[in-house]
Amino acid sequence: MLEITLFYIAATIALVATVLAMTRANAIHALIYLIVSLLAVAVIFFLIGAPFAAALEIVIYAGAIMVLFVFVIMMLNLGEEGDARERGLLQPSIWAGPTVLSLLLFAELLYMISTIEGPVSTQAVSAKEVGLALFGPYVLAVEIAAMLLLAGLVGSFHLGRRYLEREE
Amino acid sequence: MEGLNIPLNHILLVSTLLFSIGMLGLMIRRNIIFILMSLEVMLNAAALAFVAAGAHWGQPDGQIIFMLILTVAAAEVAVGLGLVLQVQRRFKTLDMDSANRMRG
Amino acid sequence: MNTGQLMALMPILMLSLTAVVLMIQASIKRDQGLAWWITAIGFLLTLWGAGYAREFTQPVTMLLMVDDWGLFFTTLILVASLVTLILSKDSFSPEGERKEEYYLLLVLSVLGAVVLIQSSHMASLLLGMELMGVALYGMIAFPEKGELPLEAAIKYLVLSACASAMLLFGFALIYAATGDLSYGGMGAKAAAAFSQEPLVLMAGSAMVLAGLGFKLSVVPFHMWTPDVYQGAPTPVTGFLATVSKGAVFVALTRFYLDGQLYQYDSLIMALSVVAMASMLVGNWLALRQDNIKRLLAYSSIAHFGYLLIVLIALAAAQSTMSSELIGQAITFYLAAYIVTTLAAFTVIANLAGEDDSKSMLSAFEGLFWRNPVQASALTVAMLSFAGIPLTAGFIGKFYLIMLSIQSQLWVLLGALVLGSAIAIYYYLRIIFAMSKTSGTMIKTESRAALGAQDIVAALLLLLVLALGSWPQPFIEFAGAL
Amino acid sequence: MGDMIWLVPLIPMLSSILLMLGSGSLPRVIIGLLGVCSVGAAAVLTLLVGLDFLANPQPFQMTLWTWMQVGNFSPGIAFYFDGLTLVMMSVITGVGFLIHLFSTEFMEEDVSYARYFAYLNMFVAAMLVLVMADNLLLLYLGWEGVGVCSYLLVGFWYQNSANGQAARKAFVVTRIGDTAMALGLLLLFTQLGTLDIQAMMGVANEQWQVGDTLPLIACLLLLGGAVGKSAQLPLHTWLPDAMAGPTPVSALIHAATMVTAGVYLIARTNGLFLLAPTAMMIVALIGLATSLMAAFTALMQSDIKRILAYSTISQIGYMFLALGVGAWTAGIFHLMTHAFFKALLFLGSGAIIHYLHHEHDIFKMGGLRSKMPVTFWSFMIGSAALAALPMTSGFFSKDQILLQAYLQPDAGPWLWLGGLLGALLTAIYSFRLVFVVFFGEAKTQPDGDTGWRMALPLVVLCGLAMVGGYFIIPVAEVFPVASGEHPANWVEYVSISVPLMGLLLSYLIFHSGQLNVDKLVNSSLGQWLRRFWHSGWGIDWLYDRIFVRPYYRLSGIMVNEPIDAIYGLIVAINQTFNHWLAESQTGRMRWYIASMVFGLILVLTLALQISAEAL
Amino acid sequence: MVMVNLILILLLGGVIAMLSERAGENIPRRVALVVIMLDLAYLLSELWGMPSLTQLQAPMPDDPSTWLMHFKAQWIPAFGISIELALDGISLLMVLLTLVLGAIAVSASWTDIAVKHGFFEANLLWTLAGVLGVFMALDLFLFFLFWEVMLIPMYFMIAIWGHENRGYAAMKFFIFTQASGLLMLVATLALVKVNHSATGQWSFSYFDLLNTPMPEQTAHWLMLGFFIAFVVKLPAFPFHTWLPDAHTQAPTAGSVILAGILLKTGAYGLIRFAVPLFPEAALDFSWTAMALGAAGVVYGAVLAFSQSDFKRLVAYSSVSHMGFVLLGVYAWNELALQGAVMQMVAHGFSTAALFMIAGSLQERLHTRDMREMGGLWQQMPRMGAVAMFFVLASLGLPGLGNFVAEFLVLLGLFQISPWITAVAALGLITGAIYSLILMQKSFQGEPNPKLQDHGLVDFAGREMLTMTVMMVALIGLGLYPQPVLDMAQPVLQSLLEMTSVEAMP
Repeated sequence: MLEITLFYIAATIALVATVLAMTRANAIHALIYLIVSLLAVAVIFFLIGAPFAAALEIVIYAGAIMVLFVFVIMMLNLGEEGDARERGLLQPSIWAGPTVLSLLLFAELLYMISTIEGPVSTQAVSAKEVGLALFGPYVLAVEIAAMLLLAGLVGSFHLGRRYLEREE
Repeated sequence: MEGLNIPLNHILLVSTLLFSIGMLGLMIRRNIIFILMSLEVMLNAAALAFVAAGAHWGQPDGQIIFMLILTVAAAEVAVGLGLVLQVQRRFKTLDMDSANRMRG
Repeated sequence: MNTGQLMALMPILMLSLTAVVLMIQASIKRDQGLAWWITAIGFLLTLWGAGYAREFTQPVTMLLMVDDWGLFFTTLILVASLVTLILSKDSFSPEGERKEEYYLLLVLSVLGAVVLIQSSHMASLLLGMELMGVALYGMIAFPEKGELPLEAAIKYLVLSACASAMLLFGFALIYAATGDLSYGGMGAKAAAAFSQEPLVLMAGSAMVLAGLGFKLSVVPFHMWTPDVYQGAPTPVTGFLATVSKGAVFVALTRFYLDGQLYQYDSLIMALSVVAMASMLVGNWLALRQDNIKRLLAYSSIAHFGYLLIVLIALAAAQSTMSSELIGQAITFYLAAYIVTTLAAFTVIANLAGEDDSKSMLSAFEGLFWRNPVQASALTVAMLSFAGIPLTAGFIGKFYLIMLSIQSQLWVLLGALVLGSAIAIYYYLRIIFAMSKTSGTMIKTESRAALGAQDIVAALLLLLVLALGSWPQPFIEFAGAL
Repeated sequence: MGDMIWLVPLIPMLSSILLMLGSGSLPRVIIGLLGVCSVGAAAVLTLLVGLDFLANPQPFQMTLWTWMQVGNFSPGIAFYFDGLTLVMMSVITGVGFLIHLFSTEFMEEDVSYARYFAYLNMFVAAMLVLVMADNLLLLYLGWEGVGVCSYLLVGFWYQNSANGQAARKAFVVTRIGDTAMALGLLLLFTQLGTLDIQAMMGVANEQWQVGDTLPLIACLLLLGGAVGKSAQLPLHTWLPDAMAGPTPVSALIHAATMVTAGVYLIARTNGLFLLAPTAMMIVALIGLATSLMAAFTALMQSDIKRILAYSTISQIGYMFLALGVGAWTAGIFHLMTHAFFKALLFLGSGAIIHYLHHEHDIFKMGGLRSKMPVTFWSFMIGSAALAALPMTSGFFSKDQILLQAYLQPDAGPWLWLGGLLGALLTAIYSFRLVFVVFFGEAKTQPDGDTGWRMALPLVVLCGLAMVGGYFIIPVAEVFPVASGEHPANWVEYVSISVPLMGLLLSYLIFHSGQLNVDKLVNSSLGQWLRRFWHSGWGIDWLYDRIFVRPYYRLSGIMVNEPIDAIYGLIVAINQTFNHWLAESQTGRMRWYIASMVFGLILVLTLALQISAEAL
Repeated sequence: MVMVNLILILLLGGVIAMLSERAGENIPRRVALVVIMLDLAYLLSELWGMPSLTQLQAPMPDDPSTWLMHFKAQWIPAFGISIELALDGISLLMVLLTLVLGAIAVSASWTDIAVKHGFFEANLLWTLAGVLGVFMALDLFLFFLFWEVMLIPMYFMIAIWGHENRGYAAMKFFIFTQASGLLMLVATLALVKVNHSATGQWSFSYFDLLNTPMPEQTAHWLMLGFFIAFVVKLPAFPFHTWLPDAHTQAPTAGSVILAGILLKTGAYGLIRFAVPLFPEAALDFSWTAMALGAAGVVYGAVLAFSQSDFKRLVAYSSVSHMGFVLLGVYAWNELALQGAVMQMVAHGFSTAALFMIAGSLQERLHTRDMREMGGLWQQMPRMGAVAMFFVLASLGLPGLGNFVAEFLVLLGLFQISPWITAVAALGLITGAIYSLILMQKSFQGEPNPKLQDHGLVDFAGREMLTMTVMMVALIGLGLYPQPVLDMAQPVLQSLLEMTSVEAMP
């Protein structure tokens, strides 16, 4: 029961934090809410027997990726007037239509998902199993993922370098 | 960890909600940073669904995909933030609505 | 993993090797001329690898499926990449000192495409697509000057990531419903589980279709296409139009076939609507477009609409004979489309370069009298797009019509005919512009000797004509795949 | 000699071609010689063949080659020669020769001398083909050929667009009739399987009963052609306008030969018309109505050629009346005599016009009697014959027509009465012309009288107009035997006296002025009638409103292609879609994303819907 | 091989003509003329040894060996597509017409091409090659190929060397014919598919596809696909609107080829394919087709009358004349078919000549607007006389070819429907109206003072020679059409027999 209760709490936190993140005017505030949301999701991972995933979520997602955002926001040095502008943009005329679309999407997905039954597994999938699979059948995926990271690296290097060079 | 019986569809519900919120953020925000954040939310929602499904079937595959999603997210964000810097430098704004030189 | 499997992976290995060599070269001494040659040799080696791997066709782990069909497209894509490479040589002049990175990205993108083509598992599909995509972002945004490439890149990145999220969520739903991530396993389990959870499966498949549909730029996921086509440097546009789209379509076909999605009426319905909308909307959009790159973007929307007919026909087809036709149809149409598009972009890249104003139709006026080779190539490309006999595009259309008739897809056939009829107008506009004699004023402009790009254009022109007028060998070849 | 008949049309034809080819280079003398002699040669040949035939009156047929052979349709380029042919050929070549001769002087100063003779020769050739044709298709060839020549000659002075207008009117109006005739040909071939006139009439007699519908329709269609060409109601309106051509042309084509082709056609196909009594009756009625209408109109005209034109219409009306009542011989007889005296009158008027500086208005002439004696006597004799004064050629032919009309079983006396009225009017208007032009005070000075090339034809025609009535035309074999009945003597007396009465009236009104009709004329009814008759009973006006203007208006509306507007609409629809869709490409990312989400929802809905049904 | 050579000579000739421009601007047209003459001579020399044409064996539609010539080579065996060419009386007639008019077309544009002479003549020759292919191809795929491909050089001819509004005209022409061609492609493939289902064999051969059994409904739809493609090209009302624009804007040679030859491919297609492939459906459809034909006859004539552009008027007259062809084909009896074939030949000459005259006028006056003309006869009597001749031919004067054609059509049609015949016969009247107004406005009437000091040059040797050829041809056709009729007769006979046997059950 505890797990279930925890799940609902975590889920609520994740949702609320995400909504807040999406609606903030200040990027840093939003980022912090987002991190909260990611941590809550990590809790859910832990609850459904994926502790390894939970750890990665915290370390890489909430840690590394979000920090990347923080760096960039700091580099751009967005000021208060930027926040005011952002606030001004969140008018109902802007979000009404998209909200309807999102709700429709959600409703449809909900309707479809509702046909799924059954609980998640009672057996936790350990890090070892994941590791075995990762370097067993998925070994090629790891290799390609490396290439993917290389592409991201080269791309961001090329783009960022120019930015830095010009700044000087 | 005995007696875990969170219904799968509840987790999926959460992930769907997250996905929809991310989508919504994508549609309403003009600031490129927020747009990238929204994308992260959506990817994260998908990741949650994968891990849940993996847990449902008791397979590690869900978590592996989760890791791949992490990679993808990292790569995308890296390039994306690189672009953000360029956008700021050349357009002097982060408002994506102003980036509409091409149309028609 | 045994040696055979390793041999089967030869194209991927070669590409990876090229990427590594490029990196090492860049870290030792930056020299873009050398980098170009390394890339070119790498591509050629990969071409050899693709041929070599034909001896070892087999599934490699559960992620990749190396078969003749995939290897054929690998070859095709490498040819397209080589053309892109040749076109890129003289582009991006301000970036000259940093072009090694561009070549590296190109190699990585091709690698992604190859993985995509050979993928038989959601993970490899995801990775292939993302690898191709992420490298492409960098390539699109590569030029340092001008705002258009940057705008194109950011649009492509955001929208593409959004599409990836949709795709991933779809995969997740399918996984939740079936518990298997490989296409084959998923199909088999879905068939077994059909009575239980078809809705989730449908939702997942629909989202996957949406995600892949984005990459193929079918309506209503098409809006990015013209902007990105226009903004990207022309060689990259050509790459995007051929390699990216071709690879994604092949992946879609595998997913669709192995996952046995063709048995679900609702998906067919969705596909049909998308196909019809693409055929009509694409052609309508192109109708009065004056920027030739945008025009080709719209035209590509229509073409992938046509091509979707094949997948729909597959569902309706009952006899074995027709499935053979379907394989040929995809192969032929995609090959024809890729070759034709390459021909078109070769000419555009040569003439317009990265100057956006030069890709306006008015810049092409009188081209016949200035540069007959390029003008002929573009003309033949346009005729091929329009599906005029003796060009490759006609045989492609021939297949599509044959399939529609066979599967009695009258509505789609009607849309195909209507769309093709509309399309004639804008393809002809280009030809007409090129044949304007008022452009002869520029005749005095001294014409450079036959350049490499002229030769490429001429070769592609001949290829389009050869495929169109003597298709028998290729049909036999495609039939054997 | 009979073997030579194919030369008769060929000689003028060759001459015509020669003239056309050499139009720029031949000297005038040669042109004149070629033009006249070719027709002269044709006339001589006709004479020779005719003498042969009279000696041995055996009709014969001669095929030059098969024109075309499709299935059982095999009309030949073939000639048929019998008495009727001979009469027609004689008139055409004889009168034609005289008129050619006349023309050499009349047209002497025209720049397009060669073109004139080329057309005129071609006309003679075509007309000969018309009358010699063995089958209806070849006849149709000649029929259209003369129509074209008429068109060319009416519009000969092409630089005046009024002439062009008249020429086109002539062609188009007759073409309406021709089209009916063509349909008749189609019907006849479809029903009877041949267009050979003799064979066709034979088959028709076997296949059809008297009074059947099919022969009626066929005859009416042929009649359509005939009324068109012969300027009968309701297709007569072209003839007065056709006077725009050179006067000898009017004499030859629009008086002596071409306009009587309709009469010839009906006479030639008498075997068909006999099968359709209703058609015969219609022919008679049309003839009578036309003759009266034209006579009244002629009375009111002041243009000398128009008077003669209406008189021609009127006289052909008589011929139709004759045909309609079965007086075949009388009809053809009148055709011949009419050719003589009307050609005479036209040539005479041509002489007047020629020497009066192209003056056409009779009220501007006057007192020409002494200045142009040859012309005066020509006119006297011609008018006498036209009015059918006793002993002139016209008397014999018209008298026969009236008598036979009286004998028509259904409505004989009425037809006769109508004919009498026409005769009266004819006498009045023809002598009105003579009195006004030649008597009274001189208003214009002519340049002189005719030269020999003009005088000779006039003199010869005078003679023919006088003695033509004594000719016996060899057509007994061609037509069914007449009943031989004779009406009561009083009928004959009345018929003879009426023209004389007309002469008297004319004298009293137009010369002596003893009978003053001013009061009558100036009454409102009189004025109205005057205008009404002057305008040719308003028929031209009516046609203008019913056909010509609507056609112009129609073409005015159509000029911008209503059909193309439909295609234009299709284009516009596509452009609208293009516009809308291009608007949707706003370049804004949020909008693009919304579109993708919408697409996702769409796809999901489609997937959901059918799956839900399947559940 | 003879037939392949015929096409190859023209194709290669085109290349030579294009390259020969380097030797001088006036070389290409000579080359073109020589090439066409060579082609013609080659064909005639090959025919020399054949049995006399007038005693042609009736070719069985479904047995190629009875045809005059037959050639078959594998091309795309995967779909049973082969390079199959065959020649019978009608095709031979059309081939001869094509080559003769081709030579005339070269002459027609002898002087009015200002730029790119070589490419012009090349396009002209390639168009002719395509047309020959259309007339000889008996593999439906090959037929479609020629059908479409011949349009491209034609498109260039209009788009590059046309008059002021050439872009629009060329586009319209191309889109109309291509879009309708797509329907034919669909119908062809469907027919092949039906045949494949029945026999298990892929084949595009005409001889195999004849007598393909299919449900009535299917036949109707497929027939319609062919029908529309052909009547657009013909063109029949209401698909004709591309024609006035294309003809008006094309250079003279283009107009000559368009009107003289290209339109005939539509008629040929109807006779060769649309009806024999689907006899019953065609029979059911014949009333609609004939109604369209009759409507076209009258509509074209009315529209022609309302034009003030010389070429446009002639173009609309083509619409009217081609209405007769449509009537003739769908009356489908020997008389009407012979009439249709005659009309194809005769109209080829008469209209080509009128377009040549229009071209000469444009060259001299720099306008086609008849309101700017008038009284031209005075200065150019020879041209006037020639124009008169062809105008008379066009209004169907007996003794000239067009009359024979129209009369035969009407005669055949009358047996089918007197009422439609009556409507079509209206065309004789309206034809006279527009033809004569053409003469009136241009050559007759008051001379336009503006043209007095233009120094207009009358027709000279080359032009008169060309015109004489056509005049002689028309007179010949008018007075002795038998050779043409005899050439077509056996073919039509066997077509009629075949379709009537078909119609029996």
